[in-house]
Amino acid sequence: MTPMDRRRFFKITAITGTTAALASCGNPENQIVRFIPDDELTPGVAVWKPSVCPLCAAGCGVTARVMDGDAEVFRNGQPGVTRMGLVRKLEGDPAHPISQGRLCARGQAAVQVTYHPDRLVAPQRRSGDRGSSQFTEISWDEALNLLVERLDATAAAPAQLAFLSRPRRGRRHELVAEFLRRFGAPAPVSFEIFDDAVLRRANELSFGRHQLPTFDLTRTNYLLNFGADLLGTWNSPLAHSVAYGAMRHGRGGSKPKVVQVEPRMSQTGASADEWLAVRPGTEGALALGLAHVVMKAGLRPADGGGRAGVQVEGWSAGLPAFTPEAVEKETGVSAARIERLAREFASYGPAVAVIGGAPLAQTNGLAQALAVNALNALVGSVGVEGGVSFMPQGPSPVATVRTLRDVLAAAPPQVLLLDDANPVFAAPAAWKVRDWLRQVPFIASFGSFIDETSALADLILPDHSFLESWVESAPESGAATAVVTVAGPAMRPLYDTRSMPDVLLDAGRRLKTPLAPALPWQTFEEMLQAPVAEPPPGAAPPARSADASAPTAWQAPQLDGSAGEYPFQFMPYPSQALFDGSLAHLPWLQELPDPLTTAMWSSWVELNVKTAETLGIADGDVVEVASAHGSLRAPVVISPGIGPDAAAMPVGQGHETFTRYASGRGANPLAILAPVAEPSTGQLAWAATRVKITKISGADGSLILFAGATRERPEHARGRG
Amino acid sequence: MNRTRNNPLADDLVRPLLHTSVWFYGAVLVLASIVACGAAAWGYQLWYGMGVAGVNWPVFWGFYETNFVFWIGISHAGTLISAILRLVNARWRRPVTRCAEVITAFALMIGAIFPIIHLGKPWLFFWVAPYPSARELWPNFRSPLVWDFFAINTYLIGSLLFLILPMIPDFALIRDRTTGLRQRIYGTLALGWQGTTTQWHRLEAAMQIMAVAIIPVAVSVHTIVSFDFSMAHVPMWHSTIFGPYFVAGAIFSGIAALIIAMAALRRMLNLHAYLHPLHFDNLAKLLLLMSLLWGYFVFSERLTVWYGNQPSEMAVFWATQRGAFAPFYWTMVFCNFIVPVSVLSFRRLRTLPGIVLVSCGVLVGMWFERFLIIVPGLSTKQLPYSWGTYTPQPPEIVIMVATFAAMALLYTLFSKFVPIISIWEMKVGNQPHPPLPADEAEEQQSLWRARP
Amino acid sequence: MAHRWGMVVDLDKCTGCEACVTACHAENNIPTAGAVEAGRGRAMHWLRVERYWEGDFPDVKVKFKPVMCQHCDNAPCEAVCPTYASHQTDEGLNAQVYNRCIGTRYCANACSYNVRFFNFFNPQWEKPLHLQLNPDVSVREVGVMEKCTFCVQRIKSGKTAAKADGRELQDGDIQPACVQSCPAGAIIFGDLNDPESRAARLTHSPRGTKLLEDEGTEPKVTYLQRQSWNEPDTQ
Amino acid sequence: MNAVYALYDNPAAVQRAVDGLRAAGVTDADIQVMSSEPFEEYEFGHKDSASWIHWIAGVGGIVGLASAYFLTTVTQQSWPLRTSGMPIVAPWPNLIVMFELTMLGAILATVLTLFVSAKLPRRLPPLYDTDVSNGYILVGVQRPSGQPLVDVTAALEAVGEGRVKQIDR
Repeated sequence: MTPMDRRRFFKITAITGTTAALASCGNPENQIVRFIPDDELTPGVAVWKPSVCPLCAAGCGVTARVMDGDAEVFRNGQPGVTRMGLVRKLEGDPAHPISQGRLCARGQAAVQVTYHPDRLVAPQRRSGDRGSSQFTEISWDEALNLLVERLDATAAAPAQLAFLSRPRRGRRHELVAEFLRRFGAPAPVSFEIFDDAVLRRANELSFGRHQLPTFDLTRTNYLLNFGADLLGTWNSPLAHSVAYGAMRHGRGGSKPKVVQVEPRMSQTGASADEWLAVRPGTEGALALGLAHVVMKAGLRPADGGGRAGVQVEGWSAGLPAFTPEAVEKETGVSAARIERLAREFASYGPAVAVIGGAPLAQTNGLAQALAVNALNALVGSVGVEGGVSFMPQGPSPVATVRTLRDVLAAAPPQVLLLDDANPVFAAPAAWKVRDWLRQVPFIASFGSFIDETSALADLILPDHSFLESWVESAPESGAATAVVTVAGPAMRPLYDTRSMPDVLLDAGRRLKTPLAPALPWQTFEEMLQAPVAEPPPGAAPPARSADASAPTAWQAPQLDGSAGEYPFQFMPYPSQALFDGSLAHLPWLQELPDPLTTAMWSSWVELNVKTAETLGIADGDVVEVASAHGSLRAPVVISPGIGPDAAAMPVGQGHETFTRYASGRGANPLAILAPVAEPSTGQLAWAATRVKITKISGADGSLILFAGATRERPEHARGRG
Repeated sequence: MNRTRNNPLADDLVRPLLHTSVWFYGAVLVLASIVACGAAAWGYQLWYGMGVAGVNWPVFWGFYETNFVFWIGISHAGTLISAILRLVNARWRRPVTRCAEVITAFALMIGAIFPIIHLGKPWLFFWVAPYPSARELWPNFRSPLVWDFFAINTYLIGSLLFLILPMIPDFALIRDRTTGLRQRIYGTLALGWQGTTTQWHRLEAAMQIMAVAIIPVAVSVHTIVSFDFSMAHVPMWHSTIFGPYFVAGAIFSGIAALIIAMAALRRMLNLHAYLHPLHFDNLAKLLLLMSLLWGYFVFSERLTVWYGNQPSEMAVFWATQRGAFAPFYWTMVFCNFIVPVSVLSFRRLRTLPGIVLVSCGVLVGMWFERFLIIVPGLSTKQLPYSWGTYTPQPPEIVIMVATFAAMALLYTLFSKFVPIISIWEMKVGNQPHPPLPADEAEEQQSLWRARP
Repeated sequence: MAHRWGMVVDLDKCTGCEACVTACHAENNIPTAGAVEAGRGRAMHWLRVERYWEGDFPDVKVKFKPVMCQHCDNAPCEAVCPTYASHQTDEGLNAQVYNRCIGTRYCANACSYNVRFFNFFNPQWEKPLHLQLNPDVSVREVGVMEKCTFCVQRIKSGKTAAKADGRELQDGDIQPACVQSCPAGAIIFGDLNDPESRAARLTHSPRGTKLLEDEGTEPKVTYLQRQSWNEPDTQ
Repeated sequence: MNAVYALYDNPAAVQRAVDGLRAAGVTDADIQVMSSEPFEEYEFGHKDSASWIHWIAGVGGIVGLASAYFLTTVTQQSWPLRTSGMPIVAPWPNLIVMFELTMLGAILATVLTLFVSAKLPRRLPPLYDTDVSNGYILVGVQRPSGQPLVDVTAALEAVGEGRVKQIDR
């Protein structure tokens, strides 16, 4: 045998090294375990399984098309491949009273939540600094131990445990509330930027229902809409759209009319028969002006007004301060038009007035809502066909919740549990949510993705996706009957994830001092399968007396920032595709052209044509939008559908950390909002900020329009120049 | 005496084949490396996909098609002009024909590559050809691209034969004047040519027939290239004038290319004795004629569009007239009409440098013309929502530059291996006329006098 | 009698919500281009909702118009294809045969509606997004054109299902993804050769127009124009 | 001794030599004149000018036309696919292909006829002299039918100019 010299030794090791490398870069199936198929499926044959869309509060029932396929999975700490039933597509459930076989763009894209390449596949423990997004994969045992350890440590001072989530109804939240109650912790904290707390409050005052209204659009003949993006993003858009389609059939020869009152044309405004630009925050004044005309002309039905009407001072006197001329001054809508609209509204019933979105996000939001409610009551549109009504509610009442704004004012808790809420992104920077969270010693998140808020977490316990777990919904509006939807998993989990309710139940059992009394269910599934009591049939709302704290007079909106320094009213709006930003991680929605601007993958500021001309701004130019609380940069889209003293911007982009598709893209308009609130509810008045606009540079390519370089060049098409 | 009369001519014209200067190697090296860059750019595109080019929705055609039309247009320099001159027996054609025909052959080859480069799946380009395949599917003869295939191939085959056939006697001449390897190679190329009277007659008869055949083919080729556009419902493409407009434009750019090539050859190969200012002057007059014709076509095209005032067409019209494409449009008008007409109309300005300069301008202008036909129409089609723009990307630019280098390279190599002026045709041109019989001479004289 | 598939879009009902656009992506495995490529004009939407502004602020109106392949009888895209990748089927569909396509992109130029899209690169689904792919629809490779098929896979499976049940195909049995998802029910699909089908009846509606009718392409998609609201007679 | 030829540098002398050979009884078919350029102006240059080449080109064109007609109609009918509402056999577009193939047929037939009738390509025959390329005109007779070679040589030498050579092979 030849003696092995140094050189030879290196040569051999190099060869073995190469061989090893080659062997490991072949088919991945060679290195990872192939699990035994765990579903009984006929290859190539689709099975339809029910589920519920979790992306907004509308609670649409969906069906998932499940077909077999090979999936790379991660189970029990081990990657592998298995043949399993996979959800291929989501469609509306034809039997579901809200979705009625249809599904909106966002709902259809929900399937990408499950298959997102950046989804967390196992529990994570923070390994870097807070906010550095550095996490290490750990096992569930380890993760649960960590959680229970912390919970045990807090058991002595149970008030130091907080749970932050979106304000959703249903048994999942009931379970959370129960867990907290039995642990001794305060009620869950809820946060949603586009929450309609103001409207619920107004409805409680006007009609005795702390609830969002349902509109009988199918049978209405005249829809007067104050700012609500009914067909796009507000309340139950899919149900509204289905009803809108039916309404547009035209019954008995007459065609129903849709009038939209808003300062910036929304998708709903684009579909309206008549679109009225109004000064932001004066929608309620217009409503009162209409009421004035109705009453003066004697068009008011005998019992019109009633309880809701009493909310407005001077109601019985015919609202003398709201003559069309006075309202014209306030709103910018001509007196003649007010007269006409009032007559139409009173004559072509059933008519319904709707308020939602930006008009409520003013400091005078409650007064505005009360005025519109009163208008409905005036023409007798409450609880009738073609009018406004309230969906009977199931037995699970809305858990008492605390608002994030209130909690932020207090000292941070010792332990914070985080589920499906991203206030670091979605709250104004002036709230300093991030600083507050940094003071929380232990944060555990149940999120499937690392977003701005869960980047601050110490522990992430990834939940199943909705398709992999038991889901339910109990929407508060959208149909005439009560709807409670429960569905089992449409597919088996791909990864080492666990359902949040089950984790809570499990943690409850593991506590040193068990919950007293203990939660009665072993699993969430068990809870859901427990019988649900029938909602009371057509129960009349409990008549509550008017709240003394309610405003009784019209108030002008208070805007943050002086009109001199900040000439433009800033109007963020939920984007058609990305909603409040929680869907910015879904590539289908990122590439969905915005209906009015055709923009994809971008942020933009909408400016009026004349305003842009005055400021010397062309389409695509980059501007700085500055409020008294911060500034951002974004390209401009010049639009004829916005008033000259307003600047609108879609919410959704501007994520710092939110998967590969959303991170570092565009700007977040919520960050520069003033921390002003509607006083009676504490809800953020997100439409009450003034800004100034400065041109920074020409187009930098950050505005991506699907309509190519389309600037419609009318001068080219119209004549011989 | 024949021997003393013609041998210096043959010596002059064969000399470039026998003596190689350093400049030749340098030029070949530089040009070949540019061509290699182009090939690499194409390889890059093949690897990653058509997306590395600038084409997009809705401007699906861009630089590649522009260059395709441009080069096919250049190809009309040669065979068409040379065939016309042959048929009318213009005496001054003799030194010009071969350099012109070479342009045709190479420009066609280069031009024909572009439809392949521009394909999404270039490796399947042969699906355009009719051949019995396992798919049992034949090409769609209703497609202008299939017409292109037939037209370009017919023209290419015809032009190559038209170029090669008269080279055979010259190969024979070189065979007889060289030794060794050269003799063997040219001997093979000469195909055993002896120069018998039968061979001369057959050759001349064949050339005559081919000249007759190649003219309609040349006209049809560029007409069919124009059909690529005029068959589609794209604003300002769907036009009946495109056929003659394209043919005129092709001849226009072809003559300009020929002038440039001839001037280059004259200088590099010292052919001052063969390419006279007279040749340039004659070609310049032709160029002037084509410039006027081109102006006439552009005017007709624009006038009818403007008068028709169709919104979609007007969008393209204004985009070129005063919109984003206006700078190119006015450059084109300047180079193709204003400069040629104002320079070439005056004998004093019609100098050799002047003519060459004008020709260079015409090439630039005609390139823009093709670009302006293709891109603005696509970027502003009928539905304004789908309007778009086009910006060329590096691969497209590199490939375009490489084709110009390829043309220069092929031309350099050709003039290195083949006499760029047909020796035997020059000899024929130098033949002394035997005295005519008295009555014939009288007849000729009276014919001349009869002319006004 | 052979089927002749057609579509009717009621612009009075279309709200521009784009549910159809996502439905089309999900059903037909349309790749996502990504921000960079979308910015270069490579985004693919077989179905798009065109938006046109009319008038100036404050008297401004918007018109939405969903535009998909119009499946023209005299489709300009078909004849120009050298390889028959684009041709008319017996049921009146403007078919695109992906594996016959060599990528001349001529059809896309010839199409007056710009509804044809080209695969500039090999489509990519970052794992495991590929699991969402519809197994009934092929994924197109680099260099080929693609476009709306009227969900031909659904037409096929609808016919197969009817045959398996031993019954005649009923109006409404077959719904392309966009039709099925449209919340307002603005899109109607059916057999134009069946005079009783909703699509056939609506095609002859007085509100019906064809897109770019004067191009002579004879589209099989009919648009029902929006009606303006008139004050009703109140007697 | 197989062939004899003479090289002249003057076409007038060639004309005299050819006339002399004819006078000596050599048939036109046996007289070979080779030059590095055609001489249209002299009688000897018109030798063998008659040819069928134009007709053959015409036939080639007709063959091209017919094959294009069959190619288009047969292939379009073999798998009938409708496009753009056009008929299955679309006459107008087919005319274009027919035209191109007609021309191609004519061109190819012409070139083929040229090669066949000019006996190209072939090895260079022994009756040749490289001085032809230097401008000399060769007049030669190879294996004359019926005439002794001596007479031929005499006829060539009778011209007075030129160099007469013989080839033995």
